[in-house]
Amino acid sequence: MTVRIQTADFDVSAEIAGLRRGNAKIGAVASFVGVVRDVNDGDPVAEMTLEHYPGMTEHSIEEIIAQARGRWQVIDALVVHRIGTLRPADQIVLVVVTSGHRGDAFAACEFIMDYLKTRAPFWKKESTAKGERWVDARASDDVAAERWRLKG
Amino acid sequence: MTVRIQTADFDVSAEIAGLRRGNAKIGAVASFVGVVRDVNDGDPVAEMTLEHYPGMTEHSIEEIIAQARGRWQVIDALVVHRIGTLRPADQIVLVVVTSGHRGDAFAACEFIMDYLKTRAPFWKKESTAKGERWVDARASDDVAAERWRLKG
Amino acid sequence: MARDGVERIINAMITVLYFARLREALGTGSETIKLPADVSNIDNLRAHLIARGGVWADELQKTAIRAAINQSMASGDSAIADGDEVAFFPPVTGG
Amino acid sequence: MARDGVERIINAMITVLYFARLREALGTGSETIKLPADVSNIDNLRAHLIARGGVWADELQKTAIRAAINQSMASGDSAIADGDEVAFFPPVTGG
Repeated sequence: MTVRIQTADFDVSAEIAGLRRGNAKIGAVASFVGVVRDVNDGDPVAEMTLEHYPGMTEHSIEEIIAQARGRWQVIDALVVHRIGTLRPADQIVLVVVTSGHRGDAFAACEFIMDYLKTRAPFWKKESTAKGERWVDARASDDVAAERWRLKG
Repeated sequence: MTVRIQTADFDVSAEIAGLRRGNAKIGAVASFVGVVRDVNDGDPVAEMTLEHYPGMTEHSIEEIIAQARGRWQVIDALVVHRIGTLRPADQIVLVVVTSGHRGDAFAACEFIMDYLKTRAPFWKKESTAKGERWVDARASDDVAAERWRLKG
Repeated sequence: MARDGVERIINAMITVLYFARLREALGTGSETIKLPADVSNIDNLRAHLIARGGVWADELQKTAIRAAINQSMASGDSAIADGDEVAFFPPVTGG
Repeated sequence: MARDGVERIINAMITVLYFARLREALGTGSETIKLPADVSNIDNLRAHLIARGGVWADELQKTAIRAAINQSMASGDSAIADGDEVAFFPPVTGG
Protein backbone atom coordinates (compact mmCIF):
# COMPACT_ATOMS: atom_id res chain seq x y z
CA MET A 1 0.00 0.00 0.00
CA THR A 2 1.34 3.45 -0.91
CA VAL A 3 -0.02 6.82 0.25
CA ARG A 4 1.69 10.02 -0.81
CA ILE A 5 0.78 13.65 -0.20
CA GLN A 6 2.76 15.96 -2.46
CA THR A 7 2.77 19.34 -4.21
CA ALA A 8 4.27 17.82 -7.41
CA ASP A 9 2.16 16.47 -10.26
CA PHE A 10 2.02 12.69 -10.85
CA ASP A 11 2.25 10.46 -13.94
CA VAL A 12 -0.50 7.82 -14.09
CA SER A 13 1.46 5.34 -16.25
CA ALA A 14 4.53 5.53 -14.00
CA GLU A 15 2.42 5.10 -10.85
CA ILE A 16 0.58 2.08 -12.32
CA ALA A 17 3.89 0.53 -13.43
CA GLY A 18 5.33 1.00 -9.95
CA LEU A 19 2.31 -0.57 -8.27
CA ARG A 20 2.23 -3.55 -10.68
CA ARG A 21 5.97 -4.25 -10.62
CA GLY A 22 6.82 -7.89 -10.12
CA ASN A 23 3.29 -9.16 -9.58
CA ALA A 24 2.07 -11.34 -12.46
CA LYS A 25 -1.12 -12.29 -10.58
CA ILE A 26 -2.59 -8.87 -11.44
CA GLY A 27 -5.28 -9.09 -14.12
CA ALA A 28 -7.09 -5.81 -13.48
CA VAL A 29 -6.02 -2.23 -12.77
CA ALA A 30 -8.72 0.32 -11.94
CA SER A 31 -7.68 3.97 -11.69
CA PHE A 32 -9.28 7.27 -10.90
CA VAL A 33 -7.92 10.76 -11.51
CA GLY A 34 -9.65 13.80 -10.01
CA VAL A 35 -9.12 16.99 -12.01
CA VAL A 36 -9.61 20.72 -11.22
CA ARG A 37 -12.59 22.02 -13.22
CA ASP A 38 -12.72 25.59 -14.48
CA VAL A 39 -16.19 26.16 -13.01
CA ASN A 40 -17.62 25.27 -9.59
CA ASP A 41 -21.12 26.14 -8.35
CA GLY A 42 -21.56 28.34 -11.41
CA ASP A 43 -18.48 30.53 -10.98
CA PRO A 44 -15.28 30.39 -13.07
CA VAL A 45 -12.40 29.17 -10.91
CA ALA A 46 -8.94 30.69 -11.56
CA GLU A 47 -7.06 28.51 -9.07
CA MET A 48 -7.49 26.59 -5.86
CA THR A 49 -5.38 25.83 -2.82
CA LEU A 50 -5.49 22.51 -0.99
CA GLU A 51 -4.74 22.40 2.73
CA HIS A 52 -4.36 19.18 4.72
CA TYR A 53 -3.67 17.85 8.21
CA PRO A 54 -0.19 16.31 7.97
CA GLY A 55 -0.02 12.92 9.60
CA MET A 56 -3.74 12.43 10.02
CA THR A 57 -4.21 12.60 6.24
CA GLU A 58 -1.85 9.68 5.64
CA HIS A 59 -3.29 7.67 8.57
CA SER A 60 -6.89 8.15 7.44
CA ILE A 61 -6.14 7.12 3.85
CA GLU A 62 -4.22 4.04 5.05
CA GLU A 63 -7.28 3.16 7.14
CA ILE A 64 -9.57 3.62 4.10
CA ILE A 65 -7.35 1.30 2.03
CA ALA A 66 -7.26 -1.29 4.85
CA GLN A 67 -11.07 -1.30 4.87
CA ALA A 68 -11.16 -1.82 1.10
CA ARG A 69 -8.75 -4.75 1.46
CA GLY A 70 -11.07 -6.29 4.00
CA ARG A 71 -14.01 -6.17 1.61
CA TRP A 72 -12.55 -7.01 -1.81
CA GLN A 73 -9.74 -9.09 -3.28
CA VAL A 74 -7.21 -6.29 -3.58
CA ILE A 75 -3.61 -7.04 -4.52
CA ASP A 76 -2.32 -3.52 -3.89
CA ALA A 77 -3.54 0.07 -3.77
CA LEU A 78 -2.03 3.51 -4.23
CA VAL A 79 -3.29 6.98 -3.37
CA VAL A 80 -1.45 10.15 -4.41
CA HIS A 81 -3.06 13.44 -3.36
CA ARG A 82 -1.69 16.84 -4.22
CA ILE A 83 -1.69 19.88 -1.90
CA GLY A 84 -0.85 23.53 -2.51
CA THR A 85 -1.98 25.69 -5.41
CA LEU A 86 -3.64 24.03 -8.41
CA ARG A 87 -5.21 25.43 -11.59
CA PRO A 88 -8.02 24.22 -13.87
CA ALA A 89 -7.10 20.97 -15.68
CA ASP A 90 -4.47 20.12 -13.05
CA GLN A 91 -4.61 16.61 -11.59
CA ILE A 92 -5.60 16.59 -7.89
CA VAL A 93 -5.81 12.98 -6.80
CA LEU A 94 -4.96 9.51 -8.10
CA VAL A 95 -6.33 6.21 -6.80
CA VAL A 96 -5.07 2.95 -8.34
CA VAL A 97 -6.20 -0.54 -7.27
CA THR A 98 -4.74 -3.78 -8.64
CA SER A 99 -6.59 -7.07 -8.39
CA GLY A 100 -6.93 -10.46 -10.03
CA HIS A 101 -10.35 -9.51 -11.39
CA ARG A 102 -12.00 -6.32 -12.57
CA GLY A 103 -15.07 -6.36 -10.30
CA ASP A 104 -12.90 -6.16 -7.19
CA ALA A 105 -10.62 -3.50 -8.71
CA PHE A 106 -13.53 -1.22 -9.72
CA ALA A 107 -15.40 -1.58 -6.41
CA ALA A 108 -12.33 -1.00 -4.22
CA CYS A 109 -11.20 2.00 -6.31
CA GLU A 110 -14.59 3.71 -6.12
CA PHE A 111 -14.95 2.88 -2.40
CA ILE A 112 -11.54 4.41 -1.60
CA MET A 113 -12.38 7.53 -3.61
CA ASP A 114 -15.83 7.96 -1.98
CA TYR A 115 -14.42 7.54 1.54
CA LEU A 116 -11.45 9.78 0.79
CA LYS A 117 -13.89 12.59 -0.16
CA THR A 118 -15.67 12.36 3.20
CA ARG A 119 -12.97 11.21 5.64
CA ALA A 120 -9.50 12.36 4.60
CA PRO A 121 -8.66 15.81 6.05
CA PHE A 122 -8.20 17.99 2.96
CA TRP A 123 -9.84 21.35 2.40
CA LYS A 124 -10.13 23.28 -0.87
CA LYS A 125 -10.10 27.07 -1.18
CA GLU A 126 -11.06 28.49 -4.58
CA SER A 127 -10.10 31.80 -6.18
CA THR A 128 -12.89 33.22 -8.32
CA ALA A 129 -13.64 36.69 -9.70
CA LYS A 130 -15.70 37.20 -6.51
CA GLY A 131 -12.64 36.50 -4.37
CA GLU A 132 -11.46 33.53 -2.36
CA ARG A 133 -13.88 31.05 -0.82
CA TRP A 134 -13.61 27.76 1.03
CA VAL A 135 -15.41 24.98 -0.79
CA ASP A 136 -18.36 23.59 1.16
CA ALA A 137 -18.73 19.86 1.68
CA ARG A 138 -21.30 18.30 -0.64
CA ALA A 139 -24.23 16.27 0.67
CA SER A 140 -23.81 14.11 -2.46
CA ASP A 141 -20.36 13.04 -1.21
CA ASP A 142 -21.84 11.86 2.09
CA VAL A 143 -24.49 9.94 0.13
CA ALA A 144 -21.79 8.37 -2.07
CA ALA A 145 -19.80 7.19 0.96
CA GLU A 146 -22.91 6.12 2.87
CA ARG A 147 -24.17 3.75 0.16
CA TRP A 148 -21.20 1.42 0.74
CA ARG A 149 -22.68 0.63 4.17
CA LEU A 150 -25.60 -1.11 2.50
CA LYS A 151 -23.44 -3.54 0.56
CA GLY A 152 -21.04 -6.34 1.37
CA MET B 1 -15.31 8.76 -28.84
CA THR B 2 -12.18 6.83 -29.82
CA VAL B 3 -11.94 3.08 -30.51
CA ARG B 4 -8.63 1.58 -31.59
CA ILE B 5 -7.64 -2.04 -32.23
CA GLN B 6 -3.87 -2.41 -32.43
CA THR B 7 -0.96 -4.79 -31.91
CA ALA B 8 1.17 -2.06 -30.30
CA ASP B 9 1.21 -1.39 -26.56
CA PHE B 10 -0.44 1.77 -25.18
CA ASP B 11 0.56 4.42 -22.64
CA VAL B 12 -2.19 5.19 -20.12
CA SER B 13 -1.00 8.75 -19.32
CA ALA B 14 -0.73 9.68 -22.99
CA GLU B 15 -4.17 8.24 -23.78
CA ILE B 16 -5.76 10.10 -20.83
CA ALA B 17 -4.04 13.35 -21.87
CA GLY B 18 -5.32 12.93 -25.43
CA LEU B 19 -8.88 12.29 -24.28
CA ARG B 20 -8.87 15.24 -21.83
CA ARG B 21 -7.23 17.75 -24.18
CA GLY B 22 -8.98 21.11 -24.27
CA ASN B 23 -11.91 20.18 -22.06
CA ALA B 24 -11.81 21.99 -18.72
CA LYS B 25 -15.28 20.71 -17.73
CA ILE B 26 -13.76 17.31 -16.93
CA GLY B 27 -13.57 16.68 -13.19
CA ALA B 28 -13.26 12.88 -13.19
CA VAL B 29 -11.29 10.34 -15.21
CA ALA B 30 -11.97 6.64 -14.58
CA SER B 31 -9.68 4.11 -16.25
CA PHE B 32 -9.37 0.38 -16.48
CA VAL B 33 -6.40 -1.65 -17.73
CA GLY B 34 -6.75 -5.41 -18.32
CA VAL B 35 -3.49 -7.31 -17.95
CA VAL B 36 -2.34 -10.81 -19.02
CA ARG B 37 -1.95 -12.99 -15.91
CA ASP B 38 0.66 -15.72 -15.70
CA VAL B 39 -1.90 -18.32 -14.58
CA ASN B 40 -5.39 -19.08 -15.89
CA ASP B 41 -7.65 -21.87 -14.66
CA GLY B 42 -4.75 -23.25 -12.64
CA ASP B 43 -2.22 -23.55 -15.50
CA PRO B 44 0.82 -21.34 -16.07
CA VAL B 45 0.34 -19.29 -19.24
CA ALA B 46 3.42 -18.62 -21.39
CA GLU B 47 1.68 -16.40 -23.94
CA MET B 48 -1.66 -15.75 -25.56
CA THR B 49 -2.93 -14.70 -28.96
CA LEU B 50 -5.91 -12.43 -29.46
CA GLU B 51 -8.01 -12.79 -32.62
CA HIS B 52 -10.80 -10.38 -33.56
CA TYR B 53 -13.43 -9.71 -36.22
CA PRO B 54 -12.18 -6.58 -38.04
CA GLY B 55 -14.94 -4.06 -38.57
CA MET B 56 -17.49 -5.69 -36.27
CA THR B 57 -15.14 -5.22 -33.30
CA GLU B 58 -14.99 -1.45 -33.80
CA HIS B 59 -18.75 -1.20 -34.49
CA SER B 60 -19.70 -3.21 -31.42
CA ILE B 61 -17.47 -1.16 -29.11
CA GLU B 62 -18.82 2.10 -30.55
CA GLU B 63 -22.31 0.77 -29.84
CA ILE B 64 -21.33 -0.12 -26.25
CA ILE B 65 -19.96 3.42 -25.72
CA ALA B 66 -23.11 4.97 -27.24
CA GLN B 67 -25.20 2.99 -24.73
CA ALA B 68 -23.03 4.22 -21.85
CA ARG B 69 -23.47 7.82 -23.06
CA GLY B 70 -27.23 7.31 -23.00
CA ARG B 71 -27.17 6.21 -19.37
CA TRP B 72 -24.56 8.42 -17.71
CA GLN B 73 -23.14 11.93 -18.02
CA VAL B 74 -20.13 11.01 -20.12
CA ILE B 75 -17.94 13.73 -21.64
CA ASP B 76 -15.83 11.34 -23.72
CA ALA B 77 -14.70 7.72 -23.80
CA LEU B 78 -11.79 5.76 -25.24
CA VAL B 79 -11.23 2.05 -25.78
CA VAL B 80 -7.89 0.64 -26.96
CA HIS B 81 -7.76 -3.15 -27.38
CA ARG B 82 -4.66 -5.07 -28.41
CA ILE B 83 -4.62 -8.08 -30.73
CA GLY B 84 -1.87 -10.53 -31.67
CA THR B 85 0.55 -12.26 -29.33
CA LEU B 86 0.78 -11.07 -25.72
CA ARG B 87 2.74 -12.32 -22.70
CA PRO B 88 2.09 -12.29 -18.95
CA ALA B 89 2.10 -8.73 -17.53
CA ASP B 90 1.35 -7.23 -20.97
CA GLN B 91 -1.49 -4.74 -21.14
CA ILE B 92 -4.51 -6.07 -23.14
CA VAL B 93 -7.21 -3.43 -22.99
CA LEU B 94 -7.68 0.16 -21.86
CA VAL B 95 -11.01 1.88 -21.14
CA VAL B 96 -11.02 5.56 -20.15
CA VAL B 97 -14.13 7.61 -19.40
CA THR B 98 -14.13 11.35 -18.67
CA SER B 99 -17.01 13.05 -16.90
CA GLY B 100 -17.88 16.03 -14.74
CA HIS B 101 -18.32 13.77 -11.71
CA ARG B 102 -16.80 10.54 -10.48
CA GLY B 103 -19.97 8.49 -10.08
CA ASP B 104 -20.75 8.75 -13.80
CA ALA B 105 -17.13 8.08 -14.79
CA PHE B 106 -16.86 4.92 -12.66
CA ALA B 107 -20.24 3.51 -13.73
CA ALA B 108 -19.73 4.12 -17.45
CA CYS B 109 -16.18 2.71 -17.37
CA GLU B 110 -17.26 -0.51 -15.63
CA PHE B 111 -20.34 -0.84 -17.88
CA ILE B 112 -18.21 -0.51 -21.04
CA MET B 113 -15.73 -3.07 -19.74
CA ASP B 114 -18.45 -5.58 -18.73
CA TYR B 115 -20.21 -5.30 -22.09
CA LEU B 116 -16.97 -5.43 -24.00
CA LYS B 117 -16.20 -8.79 -22.33
CA THR B 118 -19.50 -10.29 -23.51
CA ARG B 119 -20.23 -8.48 -26.81
CA ALA B 120 -17.07 -7.40 -28.59
CA PRO B 121 -15.76 -10.12 -30.94
CA PHE B 122 -12.35 -10.98 -29.51
CA TRP B 123 -11.11 -14.50 -28.77
CA LYS B 124 -8.12 -15.51 -26.65
CA LYS B 125 -5.95 -18.55 -27.28
CA GLU B 126 -3.47 -19.46 -24.53
CA SER B 127 -0.18 -21.35 -24.75
CA THR B 128 0.46 -23.48 -21.69
CA ALA B 129 2.78 -26.44 -20.96
CA LYS B 130 -0.20 -28.64 -21.99
CA GLY B 131 -0.31 -26.97 -25.40
CA GLU B 132 -2.54 -24.34 -26.96
CA ARG B 133 -6.15 -23.89 -25.93
CA TRP B 134 -8.93 -21.44 -26.70
CA VAL B 135 -10.14 -19.65 -23.59
CA ASP B 136 -13.76 -20.48 -22.74
CA ALA B 137 -16.23 -17.71 -22.06
CA ARG B 138 -16.93 -17.25 -18.35
CA ALA B 139 -20.41 -17.40 -16.90
CA SER B 140 -19.23 -14.69 -14.46
CA ASP B 141 -18.76 -12.30 -17.38
CA ASP B 142 -22.35 -12.83 -18.50
CA VAL B 143 -23.48 -12.18 -14.92
CA ALA B 144 -21.39 -8.99 -14.79
CA ALA B 145 -22.94 -7.67 -18.02
CA GLU B 146 -26.44 -8.82 -17.08
CA ARG B 147 -26.56 -6.91 -13.78
CA TRP B 148 -26.55 -3.59 -15.68
CA ARG B 149 -30.02 -4.49 -16.99
CA LEU B 150 -31.43 -4.21 -13.48
CA LYS B 151 -30.27 -0.65 -12.94
CA GLY B 152 -31.03 2.79 -14.39
CA MET C 1 -38.41 -6.72 -63.89
CA ALA C 2 -39.80 -10.01 -62.52
CA ARG C 3 -37.25 -11.85 -64.62
CA ASP C 4 -34.43 -9.71 -63.15
CA GLY C 5 -35.77 -10.38 -59.64
CA VAL C 6 -35.74 -14.14 -60.20
CA GLU C 7 -32.30 -13.89 -61.76
CA ARG C 8 -31.01 -11.99 -58.70
CA ILE C 9 -32.40 -14.48 -56.21
CA ILE C 10 -31.09 -17.47 -58.15
CA ASN C 11 -27.64 -15.94 -58.15
CA ALA C 12 -27.77 -14.64 -54.56
CA MET C 13 -24.33 -14.93 -52.97
CA ILE C 14 -23.28 -14.49 -49.36
CA THR C 15 -19.94 -14.46 -47.59
CA VAL C 16 -19.65 -16.68 -44.51
CA LEU C 17 -16.88 -16.06 -41.95
CA TYR C 18 -15.66 -18.35 -39.17
CA PHE C 19 -13.57 -17.23 -36.20
CA ALA C 20 -11.32 -18.64 -33.46
CA ARG C 21 -11.91 -22.26 -32.39
CA LEU C 22 -14.51 -22.65 -35.12
CA ARG C 23 -12.16 -21.36 -37.85
CA GLU C 24 -9.47 -23.79 -36.74
CA ALA C 25 -11.82 -26.78 -36.48
CA LEU C 26 -13.40 -26.12 -39.89
CA GLY C 27 -10.04 -25.40 -41.49
CA THR C 28 -11.30 -22.20 -43.16
CA GLY C 29 -11.85 -18.59 -42.17
CA SER C 30 -14.22 -17.61 -44.95
CA GLU C 31 -16.13 -18.83 -47.99
CA THR C 32 -18.45 -17.34 -50.54
CA ILE C 33 -21.51 -19.48 -51.15
CA LYS C 34 -24.57 -19.37 -53.36
CA LEU C 35 -27.54 -18.84 -51.07
CA PRO C 36 -29.71 -21.99 -51.34
CA ALA C 37 -33.38 -21.37 -52.18
CA ASP C 38 -34.53 -22.74 -48.80
CA VAL C 39 -32.16 -20.57 -46.75
CA SER C 40 -33.69 -17.29 -45.56
CA ASN C 41 -32.34 -16.90 -42.00
CA ILE C 42 -29.51 -17.89 -39.64
CA ASP C 43 -31.21 -21.11 -38.47
CA ASN C 44 -31.69 -22.24 -42.11
CA LEU C 45 -28.09 -21.43 -43.02
CA ARG C 46 -26.77 -23.25 -39.98
CA ALA C 47 -28.85 -26.35 -40.86
CA HIS C 48 -27.55 -26.14 -44.44
CA LEU C 49 -23.92 -26.10 -43.21
CA ILE C 50 -24.55 -28.88 -40.64
CA ALA C 51 -25.88 -31.01 -43.52
CA ARG C 52 -22.32 -31.07 -44.89
CA GLY C 53 -21.60 -33.55 -42.09
CA GLY C 54 -18.21 -34.26 -40.44
CA VAL C 55 -16.64 -31.33 -38.57
CA TRP C 56 -19.37 -29.06 -39.96
CA ALA C 57 -22.01 -31.05 -38.11
CA ASP C 58 -19.84 -31.43 -34.99
CA GLU C 59 -18.97 -27.77 -34.68
CA LEU C 60 -22.08 -25.95 -35.84
CA GLN C 61 -24.42 -28.10 -33.71
CA LYS C 62 -22.83 -26.63 -30.58
CA THR C 63 -25.45 -24.54 -28.81
CA ALA C 64 -22.96 -21.84 -27.77
CA ILE C 65 -22.19 -20.82 -31.38
CA ARG C 66 -23.01 -17.15 -32.04
CA ALA C 67 -23.89 -15.51 -35.35
CA ALA C 68 -23.66 -12.04 -36.86
CA ILE C 69 -25.10 -10.56 -40.06
CA ASN C 70 -23.25 -7.64 -41.61
CA GLN C 71 -21.20 -7.26 -38.40
CA SER C 72 -24.20 -7.03 -36.05
CA MET C 73 -25.14 -9.80 -33.62
CA ALA C 74 -27.97 -11.92 -35.06
CA SER C 75 -30.39 -14.50 -33.70
CA GLY C 76 -31.72 -17.68 -35.31
CA ASP C 77 -34.60 -15.96 -37.09
CA SER C 78 -32.59 -12.98 -38.39
CA ALA C 79 -33.10 -12.73 -42.18
CA ILE C 80 -30.25 -13.25 -44.64
CA ALA C 81 -30.25 -11.51 -48.04
CA ASP C 82 -28.11 -11.40 -51.16
CA GLY C 83 -24.68 -9.90 -50.54
CA ASP C 84 -24.77 -10.31 -46.76
CA GLU C 85 -21.69 -11.02 -44.67
CA VAL C 86 -22.64 -13.74 -42.19
CA ALA C 87 -20.30 -14.84 -39.39
CA PHE C 88 -20.29 -17.77 -36.98
CA PHE C 89 -18.09 -17.81 -33.89
CA PRO C 90 -17.76 -19.08 -30.30
CA PRO C 91 -18.75 -16.86 -27.32
CA VAL C 92 -16.34 -13.92 -27.12
CA THR C 93 -13.47 -13.85 -24.62
CA GLY C 94 -11.75 -10.48 -25.08
CA GLY C 95 -10.63 -7.84 -22.58
CA MET D 1 2.28 8.15 43.99
CA ALA D 2 -1.07 9.85 44.62
CA ARG D 3 0.77 13.15 44.89
CA ASP D 4 2.52 12.56 41.49
CA GLY D 5 -0.85 11.70 39.93
CA VAL D 6 -2.41 14.92 41.14
CA GLU D 7 0.66 16.85 39.98
CA ARG D 8 0.37 15.37 36.47
CA ILE D 9 -3.31 16.19 36.13
CA ILE D 10 -2.81 19.74 37.35
CA ASN D 11 -0.13 20.29 34.71
CA ALA D 12 -1.92 18.39 31.91
CA MET D 13 -1.22 20.11 28.59
CA ILE D 14 -2.81 19.52 25.20
CA THR D 15 -2.15 20.85 21.71
CA VAL D 16 -5.18 22.16 19.81
CA LEU D 17 -5.04 22.54 16.02
CA TYR D 18 -7.41 24.47 13.72
CA PHE D 19 -7.66 23.99 9.96
CA ALA D 20 -8.99 25.68 6.82
CA ARG D 21 -11.88 28.15 7.25
CA LEU D 22 -11.69 27.70 11.03
CA ARG D 23 -7.94 28.44 11.13
CA GLU D 24 -8.47 31.62 9.11
CA ALA D 25 -11.46 32.81 11.17
CA LEU D 26 -9.73 32.19 14.51
CA GLY D 27 -6.47 33.69 13.28
CA THR D 28 -4.41 30.78 14.58
CA GLY D 29 -3.49 27.27 13.44
CA SER D 30 -2.41 25.83 16.78
CA GLU D 31 -2.08 26.51 20.48
CA THR D 32 -0.88 24.62 23.52
CA ILE D 33 -3.25 24.93 26.46
CA LYS D 34 -3.39 23.71 30.02
CA LEU D 35 -6.26 21.24 30.23
CA PRO D 36 -8.87 22.79 32.55
CA ALA D 37 -10.01 20.53 35.43
CA ASP D 38 -13.59 20.36 34.09
CA VAL D 39 -12.54 19.34 30.53
CA SER D 40 -12.43 15.58 29.96
CA ASN D 41 -13.84 15.18 26.45
CA ILE D 42 -14.37 16.96 23.11
CA ASP D 43 -17.74 18.49 24.11
CA ASN D 44 -16.19 19.96 27.28
CA LEU D 45 -13.20 21.38 25.38
CA ARG D 46 -15.43 22.89 22.72
CA ALA D 47 -17.58 24.55 25.44
CA HIS D 48 -14.40 25.84 27.10
CA LEU D 49 -13.22 27.42 23.81
CA ILE D 50 -16.69 28.83 23.02
CA ALA D 51 -16.62 30.52 26.45
CA ARG D 52 -13.79 32.71 25.09
CA GLY D 53 -16.55 34.55 23.18
CA GLY D 54 -16.17 36.54 19.92
CA VAL D 55 -15.05 34.52 16.88
CA TRP D 56 -14.42 31.51 19.15
CA ALA D 57 -18.10 31.39 20.04
CA ASP D 58 -19.20 32.15 16.46
CA GLU D 59 -17.04 29.51 14.81
CA LEU D 60 -17.02 26.64 17.29
CA GLN D 61 -20.79 26.73 17.80
CA LYS D 62 -21.28 25.67 14.16
CA THR D 63 -22.77 22.19 14.14
CA ALA D 64 -20.72 21.02 11.17
CA ILE D 65 -17.37 21.40 13.00
CA ARG D 66 -15.50 18.07 13.19
CA ALA D 67 -12.93 17.02 15.79
CA ALA D 68 -10.01 14.59 15.96
CA ILE D 69 -7.92 13.33 18.85
CA ASN D 70 -4.36 12.20 18.08
CA GLN D 71 -5.19 12.24 14.36
CA SER D 72 -8.26 9.99 14.58
CA MET D 73 -11.81 11.26 14.09
CA ALA D 74 -13.47 11.87 17.46
CA SER D 75 -17.02 12.43 18.67
CA GLY D 76 -18.33 14.71 21.40
CA ASP D 77 -17.83 12.20 24.19
CA SER D 78 -14.33 11.06 23.12
CA ALA D 79 -11.98 11.40 26.12
CA ILE D 80 -9.07 13.86 26.14
CA ALA D 81 -5.93 13.16 28.18
CA ASP D 82 -2.64 14.85 28.99
CA GLY D 83 -0.41 15.27 25.92
CA ASP D 84 -3.17 14.74 23.38
CA GLU D 85 -3.25 16.49 20.00
CA VAL D 86 -6.81 17.68 19.47
CA ALA D 87 -7.96 19.19 16.16
CA PHE D 88 -11.08 21.10 15.10
CA PHE D 89 -11.94 21.60 11.42
CA PRO D 90 -14.80 22.02 8.91
CA PRO D 91 -16.15 19.01 6.93
CA VAL D 92 -13.46 17.78 4.54
CA THR D 93 -13.50 18.67 0.83
CA GLY D 94 -10.53 16.88 -0.74
CA GLY D 95 -10.25 14.74 -3.84
